[in-house]
Amino acid sequence: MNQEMFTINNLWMMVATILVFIMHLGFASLEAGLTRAKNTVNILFKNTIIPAIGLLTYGFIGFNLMYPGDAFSGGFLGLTGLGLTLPEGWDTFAYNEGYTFYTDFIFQAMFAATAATIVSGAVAERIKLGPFIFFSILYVGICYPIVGMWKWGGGFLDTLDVPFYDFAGSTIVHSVGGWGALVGAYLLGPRLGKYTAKGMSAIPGHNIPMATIGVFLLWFGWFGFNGGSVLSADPGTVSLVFVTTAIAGAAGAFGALITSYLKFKTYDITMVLNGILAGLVGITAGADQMGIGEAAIIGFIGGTLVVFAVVFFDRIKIDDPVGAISVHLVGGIWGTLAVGLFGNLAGYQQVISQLTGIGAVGVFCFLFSWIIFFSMKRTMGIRVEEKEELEGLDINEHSMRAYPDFATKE
Amino acid sequence: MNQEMFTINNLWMMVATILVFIMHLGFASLEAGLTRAKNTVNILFKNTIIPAIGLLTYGFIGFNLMYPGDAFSGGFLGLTGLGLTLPEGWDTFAYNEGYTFYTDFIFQAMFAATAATIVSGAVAERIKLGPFIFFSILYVGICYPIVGMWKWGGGFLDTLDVPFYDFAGSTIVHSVGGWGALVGAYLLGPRLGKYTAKGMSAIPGHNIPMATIGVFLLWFGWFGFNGGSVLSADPGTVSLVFVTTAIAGAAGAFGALITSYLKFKTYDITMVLNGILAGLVGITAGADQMGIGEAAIIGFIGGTLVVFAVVFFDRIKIDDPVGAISVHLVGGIWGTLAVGLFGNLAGYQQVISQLTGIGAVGVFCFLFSWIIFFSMKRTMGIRVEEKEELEGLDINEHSMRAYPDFATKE
Amino acid sequence: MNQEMFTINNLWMMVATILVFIMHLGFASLEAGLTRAKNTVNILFKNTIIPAIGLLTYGFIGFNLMYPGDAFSGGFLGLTGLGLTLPEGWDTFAYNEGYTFYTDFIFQAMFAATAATIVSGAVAERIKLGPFIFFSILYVGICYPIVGMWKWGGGFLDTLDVPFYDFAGSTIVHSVGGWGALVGAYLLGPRLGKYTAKGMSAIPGHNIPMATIGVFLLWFGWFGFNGGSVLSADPGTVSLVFVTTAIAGAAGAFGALITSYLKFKTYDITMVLNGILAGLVGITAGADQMGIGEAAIIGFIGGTLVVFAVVFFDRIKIDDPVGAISVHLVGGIWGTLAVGLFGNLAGYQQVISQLTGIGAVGVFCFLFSWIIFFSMKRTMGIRVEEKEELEGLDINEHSMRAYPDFATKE
Amino acid sequence: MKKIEAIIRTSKFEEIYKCVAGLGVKFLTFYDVKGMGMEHAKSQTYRGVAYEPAYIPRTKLEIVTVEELVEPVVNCILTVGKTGEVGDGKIFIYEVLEAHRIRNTERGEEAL
Amino acid sequence: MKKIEAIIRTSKFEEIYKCVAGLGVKFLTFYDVKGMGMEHAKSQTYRGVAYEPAYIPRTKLEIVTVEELVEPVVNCILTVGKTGEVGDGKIFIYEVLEAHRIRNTERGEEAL
Amino acid sequence: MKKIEAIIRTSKFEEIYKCVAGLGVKFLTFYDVKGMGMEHAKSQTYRGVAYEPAYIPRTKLEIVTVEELVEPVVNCILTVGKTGEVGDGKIFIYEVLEAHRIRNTERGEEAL
Ligand SMILES: Nc1ncnc2c1ncn2[C@@H]1O[C@H](COP(=O)(O)OP(=O)(O)O)[C@@H](O)[C@H]1O
Ligand SMILES: Nc1ncnc2c1ncn2[C@@H]1O[C@H](COP(=O)(O)OP(=O)(O)O)[C@@H](O)[C@H]1O
Ligand SMILES: Nc1ncnc2c1ncn2[C@@H]1O[C@H](COP(=O)(O)OP(=O)(O)O)[C@@H](O)[C@H]1O
Repeated sequence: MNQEMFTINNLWMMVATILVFIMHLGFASLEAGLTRAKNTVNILFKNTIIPAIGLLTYGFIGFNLMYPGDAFSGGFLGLTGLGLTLPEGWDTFAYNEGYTFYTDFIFQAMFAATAATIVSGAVAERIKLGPFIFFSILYVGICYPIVGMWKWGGGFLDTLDVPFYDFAGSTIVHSVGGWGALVGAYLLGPRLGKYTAKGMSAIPGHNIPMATIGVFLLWFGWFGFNGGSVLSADPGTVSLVFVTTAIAGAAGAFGALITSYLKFKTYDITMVLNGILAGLVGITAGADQMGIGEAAIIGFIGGTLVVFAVVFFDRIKIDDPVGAISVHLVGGIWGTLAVGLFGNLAGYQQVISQLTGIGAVGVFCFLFSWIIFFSMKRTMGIRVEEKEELEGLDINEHSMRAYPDFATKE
Repeated sequence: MNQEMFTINNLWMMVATILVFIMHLGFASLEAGLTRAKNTVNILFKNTIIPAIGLLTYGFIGFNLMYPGDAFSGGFLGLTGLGLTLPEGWDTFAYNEGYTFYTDFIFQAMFAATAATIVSGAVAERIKLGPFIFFSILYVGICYPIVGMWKWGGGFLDTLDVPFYDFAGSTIVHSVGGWGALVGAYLLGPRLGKYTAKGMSAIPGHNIPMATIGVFLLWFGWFGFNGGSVLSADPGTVSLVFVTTAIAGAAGAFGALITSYLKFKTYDITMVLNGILAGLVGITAGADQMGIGEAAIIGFIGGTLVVFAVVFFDRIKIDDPVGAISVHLVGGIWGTLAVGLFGNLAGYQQVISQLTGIGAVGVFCFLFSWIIFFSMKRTMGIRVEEKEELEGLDINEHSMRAYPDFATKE
Repeated sequence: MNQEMFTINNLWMMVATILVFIMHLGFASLEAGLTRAKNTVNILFKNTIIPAIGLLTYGFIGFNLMYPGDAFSGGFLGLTGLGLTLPEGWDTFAYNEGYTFYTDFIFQAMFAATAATIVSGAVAERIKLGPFIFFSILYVGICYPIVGMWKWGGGFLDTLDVPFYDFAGSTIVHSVGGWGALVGAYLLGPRLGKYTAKGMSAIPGHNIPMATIGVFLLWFGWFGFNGGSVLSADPGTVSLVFVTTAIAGAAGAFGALITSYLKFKTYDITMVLNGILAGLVGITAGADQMGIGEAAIIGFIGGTLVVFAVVFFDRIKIDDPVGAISVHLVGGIWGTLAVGLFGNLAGYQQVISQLTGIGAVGVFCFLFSWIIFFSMKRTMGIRVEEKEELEGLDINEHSMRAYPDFATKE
Repeated sequence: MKKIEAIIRTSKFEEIYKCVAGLGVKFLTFYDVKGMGMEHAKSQTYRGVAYEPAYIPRTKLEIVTVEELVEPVVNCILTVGKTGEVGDGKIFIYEVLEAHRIRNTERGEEAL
Repeated sequence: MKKIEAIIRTSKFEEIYKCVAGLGVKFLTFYDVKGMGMEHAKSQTYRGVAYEPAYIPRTKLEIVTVEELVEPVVNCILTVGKTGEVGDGKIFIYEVLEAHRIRNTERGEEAL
Repeated sequence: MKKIEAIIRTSKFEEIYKCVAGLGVKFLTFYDVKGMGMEHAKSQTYRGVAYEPAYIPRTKLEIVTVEELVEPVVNCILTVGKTGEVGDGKIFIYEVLEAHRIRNTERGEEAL
C-alpha cells in the first residue's frame, strides 16, 4: 500500500458517497410520483428531513453502534461511546487501506437514512408527520446500526462457520427498510377507499415523470451503493460490480415488463420501474460474486417477483402505495438467498447461513418496528383523521399545496 | 504503466460510465417535456426500456460485433462469438492501460442505447410500441455496433490513409441515431394536425421544466461521454476535452439564442436547449483536437444550424417533435466535418476522410432503418390508429395517464 | 509529487467541476419551483443562459481578472491579457500539483456563473430579460472575478497580517451574488400584489417538487463545490470537508424546521429547503477548519437565521421570491464570520479580518450592482409593464407557456 | 321539463349521484366551480405569510328532468347533501323549453 | 332570446363551432364538464388494478341567440355532432329574459 | 328570483365581486370558461411556428338573487367590468322557479 493507491481508493469512496446521497432524491421523486398530488408536500417533506436525520443520528450514535470494534466481534450489540472520536492516523492507510476515518463515516452515514426512506413510501398518504419522524429517528439511529453490526461490524452473522454474505445490503439495508415498511403499512391500515366492498380500487400515482426520474436517479446512485461497497477502487472488482449492477437492473425491467404484460395485458411503466429496482435490490447481496449471466437471471427473477408481490400484498389488503415492501423486502430476501444459489459462494451451507441472516434480521426488525409503531398507535396515534386524509395531508399538516397554480382534480 | 495509474484510469472510466448512464434520463426528460401530456407515459416507457435493451443486447452480441479483434482490422464486419468471455488478465493493464475488460464493456454498453433513444424522440406521439421496441433491439444490437466497428473496432474507416476521425461519436453515435430518426419520422408521417391545409400548426411541448432538466442532465453526462472517450484519466487531454465540451455547449446556446431571436423575434427556450445539444454534438467528433476558440466557433455554428434545420424539416413536412434529427444528424455531420476544417487535424485530406465516413455511415444506417421500418410498415404497421393518436398513446397503449390528478386540456 | 498523484488530484478536480456544473440545474429547478407557473419559462431561460454566459465571459476575461499573477499580489485589480494562453507545462504538475491549466480554468469558470444565478432568483417574476442578461454579463465577467482576485488571486484580503479566510466562497461567491440580489430586488420593487394596503400577501411557488429537486441537486453539487476547493484529492482534507458539508446541511434543515415551526406553527418545506442551503452556505467559508460538532452548530444557526431573514426582508418590503438574499447574503456573512468564532482559526484577529473581507466585498458589490441596475432603470428600464407582469412573463417575453397542456389557475 | 342546478360539497357528489340514480335519473352533468358564501376556505401559510384562498371549490350538478322527478331529486340532494354546517350549498330550479338527443333526433321528454 | 346549451363530445367541438359560425353566430362560450350517462369511460389499469373513471369528459356549449337562429343552430349540432353512438350528448333550450353587452350599454338582442 | 349570468374578463373578477358584495350579495358562484368572440387571443410562437390559441379564457359569474337586486347588480358589472375594449363580455338574465338551501330546508327567497 502506498499514498497514491490510498488516495485513489479514498477518492472512489468519496465519489460513491455522493452517489449514494443522490439516491435520497431518487426516493423522494419516486415516492412523490407514485402518490397523489394532495399529499406531495408531505412525502417530500419526509424524504427531505430523513437524510438529515440519518446524517445526524449516525454521527451521534449510529456509527458507534455499527462498528463497536473487535471487542464485540461475534456479538449482537456493542457501544463504546457517542459522537465521533478521531483515531490515530485517521487520515492515513494505517486506518484503512481504502479510506480515511471521515470517508468511512460519511459513506456509511449516507446508507443509514435509506432504511427510513423505504418505510416512508409504504406508509405514505395517511401517517402523521410527528410519529413518522419519531420512528425514523429510532429506526435509523438504533435499529439499522445494530443489524448492520451483526454483519459489517463483525457481529455474529459474520462469524458463522460459513459466514452470512451480504455484499452491499440486500438484507442489512433493504430488508431492514422493508420490514419496517411492512409493519407500518399493516398497523396503519389501507388508505381510505383502497379496499372497498366492491373490491380493490386503484389510486394512481399523480406524476409518472417524477417517478421515472426517481428510478433513474436510484439506478445512478446504485453504482455508488454497490460499487462503493467494494471499499476500494480495485479495478477488477469494482468494474465487475458495475456490470452486474447494470445488467441486473436491465434484466429486472424486462422481468417486470413481461410478467406484468402477461398478467395485466398492459404495458405498466410503474411495474417496469419497480422491476428495475427489484433487480438492483436483488443483485446487491452478491454483486461481486456473480457473472454477467447470473446477474441477468437474478435481476430478471427479481423483476418477476415484484409484480407478483405487488398483487399479493394488495390481495391481503396491505396497502403499499409505492411498492416498497415488494421491492425492498421481497427483492432483498430474494437477493440474499440468490447468493446461496448462484455464483462463487453457491452451496447448501451458504443457503443455510443466508436464511439465518434473513431470519435473524427479519425477527429483530419486525419486533423493533412493531413495538414503536404499536405503542405510538396506542398513545399519540399514528394515522391522520379521516377528514384530513380526504382533503390531503399537504393542506392539513403543512397548510400548503404542492401545485397551487394548477387545477387539480378532487 | 503501473498499478496505481491503471487504477486511476479505470476509476475515471467507471465514473464516465455512470455519467453516460444518466444521459438516458436526460433524453427521457427532454423528449417527455417536448411532447404532449397525453403521450408522456409512452415516451417515458420507451426511454426506460431502451437502456435496458442496450445493456442486454450489447452484452449478448453488440460488444463482439463492435470489437471483433485484429483479425478483422480494416474490415466491414466481424463476429467471433456471442456473450462475454473474460480474456486472460482482463483486470490488469495487460488488457488495456486504461481500463479492465468489464469497464471496457460497460462504458461501451452505455453508449450503445443512445442511438435508439435519439430515434424515439423523432417518432414520438404516433409510433406503435411493439414495432419501436423491435426496431430498437435491431438498431442497438446490430446496426450501431457494426458502424462502430468500422472506426473504433479498427474497421476500414480507421485504416484509411488519412484515417476518418470521430473522437467520441458525432457520426458513430449521434448521426447513427439521427439517420434512424430521419427514416422513422419520414415513414411514419407527421402527427395528425401538424401540417394542415391552412399551413403548419404548432404542437407545444407540455412541460418545459422537464425539457430543461433533460438538457442539463445531458450536458452533465456529456463530460463523461467525451471525457471518457479519452479512454484514460490523462490530465492534459481530459481537461482539454472538458473545456471544449463546456465551451461548445455554451456557444451553442448563444448561436441558437441569437439565430432564433433574429428569425422569430422571440426568446424560444426550446431552441436554446436544442442549441446547447447541437453545440455538444458538434464538438464531440473533435473534442480533443480543438482549442477553446475553435470549440466556441464549432458550438456557435452548431447552435445556429439547428435553428435552420428545425425550420427546414418542418418545411419539408418531416415532423420531429423534439428536433432530434436537427440536433443529432445535422449537428453530427457538422461536427464530423469540423474536424477537417478546424484544429490539429484540419486539412483537405482529412475533409475527404470525414466525408467518406459520413457518407458510408449515412448510407448504411439509412438503408438499415429503411428496411426495418418499411417492412414493419407493410406488415404489422408502425403507426397507431387515428383515434388512439387523438386520445393519446398513454390511455390506449398503457391504459394509464401520466398526470391523473391534474386537469389537462384536450 | 509524481505523475500518479498529479493525475489523481486532477481527476478529483475534474469530477468536482462536473458537480459544480449540475448546481446550475439545481438553481434553475429551485427558482422555477418557488415562482409562479406563468413565469416559469422566463426563469428557466435565464438559468439556462447564465452558465453559458459564465463559461464564455470567464474564458474571455474573468479568469485573467481573477488570477492576474504574482505581480499584482496584495492588490485590488490586475489584468494582463484576454482569453486563455497556455502556460509552459500547463498539463504537468509543474503548473500546479493539483490540476492542469485547463482543469484550473474550467473548475473556476463553473463557479463564476453562480453569482448571477443567485441574483436571478431574487429579481424573478418582474425583471426584463434584456437588462438582466446585460447585468449578468457584467457581474459575472467583471465584478465576481475582481472580488475573487482579492482573496483567491492573492489580492489584498489574502495578504492581511491575519489573512481573510474564505475556504470555498461564503463571501467570495455567495455574498457576491447576495448583494446583487439585494440591490436588484430593492431597485425593482416588489411583485404586484405582494405588499398591499391590507398587508402582506403570499405568492406561493407553483411546483414544490421542482424546488425540492433543486435543493437536493445543489447539496449534491456542493460536495464538489467545497470538496473541490481543497484543490487536490488529499484524503484527509477532502473527507473532512465532505463531513462538514453534509452535517451542516442536515443541521440547517433542522434549524429551519424548528424555527419555522415555532414561529409559524406549520411544517413549511420551503423553509426547510432554504435552511439546508443556508447551512451549506454557512459552512462553505470554513469547511476545512471545523470539526463535525462545529459544522452542526454553524449549519443549525444558518438554518435558524434564514427563517428570521426571510421574515425580515418581507417586513422591510424587499420582495425576494426564492429567499436568495436570506440564504446567500445572510448565510454567507454568517459563515464568513463563523470562521472567526469556531474552529482552528477562531480568534479576535480573525474576526476582524473576516469583517474586513465582508465589508470590502459588500461595499464593492453593492456599488457595482447599484450603478448597473440604477443606470439601466433610468434608461431602458428594468421592469416589465404591469400588464405583462399580470399576464406573466412567459407569454409576453417568450410568447410561450411552460405547461400548455395543463389547466393552470389565473 | 325542468333543470335542477345544485351547488354541492364536492365530497358529497358520490352519495348524491347514487341517490338520484336510484330514482331512475340516468343522465347528469357536473363540473367544478368556485363558490363565495358564508363558509370560508381553510387558511394556508407560505413562508410565514398566512393567507386565505378567496373561494371554496365546489361541484355544480345539472340534471334536466321531468316534472314528476323534480320533487324526489331535490329531496335526495337535500337529505344526502346535508351536513347542517355552513357550506352545504343550494339548489335552483329552471324551466326548460326543449330538449334534443343528438344521437338520434328524439326530442322533448324522451330525449332526457 | 333563447339560450342553447349543448353537451357534446369534446372531439366534435371544432366542427360544430365552424358550422354555427357559418350561421353568423359570432359569440359562444364553452367549457369542460363531466358527464354521467349511457356511455362509459375507457377503463384504465394501474399496477394490476383495473378501474373505470367515474365520468366522461365532455364539452358544454352555451349560445345565447335570437329566436330565428335557434332552429338552424340546433340543426348544426344535431347533424355535425352526431356519430350515432351512445355518448353524442344533448341539447337544451332556455328562455333568456335580458342581455347586456358590458363594453357599451347595448342591451336586448343587439347585445348578442 | 332571477339568475344573473355574466361572462367577464378574468382580471375583473375581484373588483366586480367587491362591488356586488357591497350591494349585500353574500353568495355567488364562478368558474373558468372559454370564450369565442370578437376579441382574439395573444398569438404564441413555438419553435418558429406562430399560432393563436383558439379561445380566450374568461370567468363566468352566476348570481341568483331577488328582483330588486337585479338592476343594481347588473350596473355593478356594467360599470366595474367595463374597459371599453372588445372582450368585456356579456350579462344574461334568467327566470328562477325555485331555490332551496341544503343546510336547512329554507326555500324560495330566503334561501338565497
Ligand atoms: N344566490 C346564489 N347564487 C349563486 N351561487 C350561490 C348562491 N347561494 C349560494 N351559492 C353557492 O353555494 C355555495 C354554498 O354557499 P354556503 O355558504 O354554503 O351557503 P349556506 O349558508 O347555505 O351553507 C356558495 O359557495 C356559492 O357557490
Ligand atoms: N338529462 C340530462 N341532464 C343533464 N345532463 C345530461 C342529461 N342527459 C344527458 N346529459 C349529458 O349528456 C351526456 C351524453 O349522454 P349520453 O349517454 O351520450 O346520452 P345518449 O344516450 O344520448 O348518447 C351525458 O354524459 C351527460 O353529461
Ligand atoms: N351570445 C353569446 N352566447 C354565449 N356567450 C357569449 C355570447 N356573447 C358573448 N359571449 C361570451 O362573452 C365573451 C366576450 O365577448 P366579446 O368578444 O368580448 O364581446 P364584446 O364584443 O361585447 O366585447 C365571448 O368570448 C363569449 O365567451
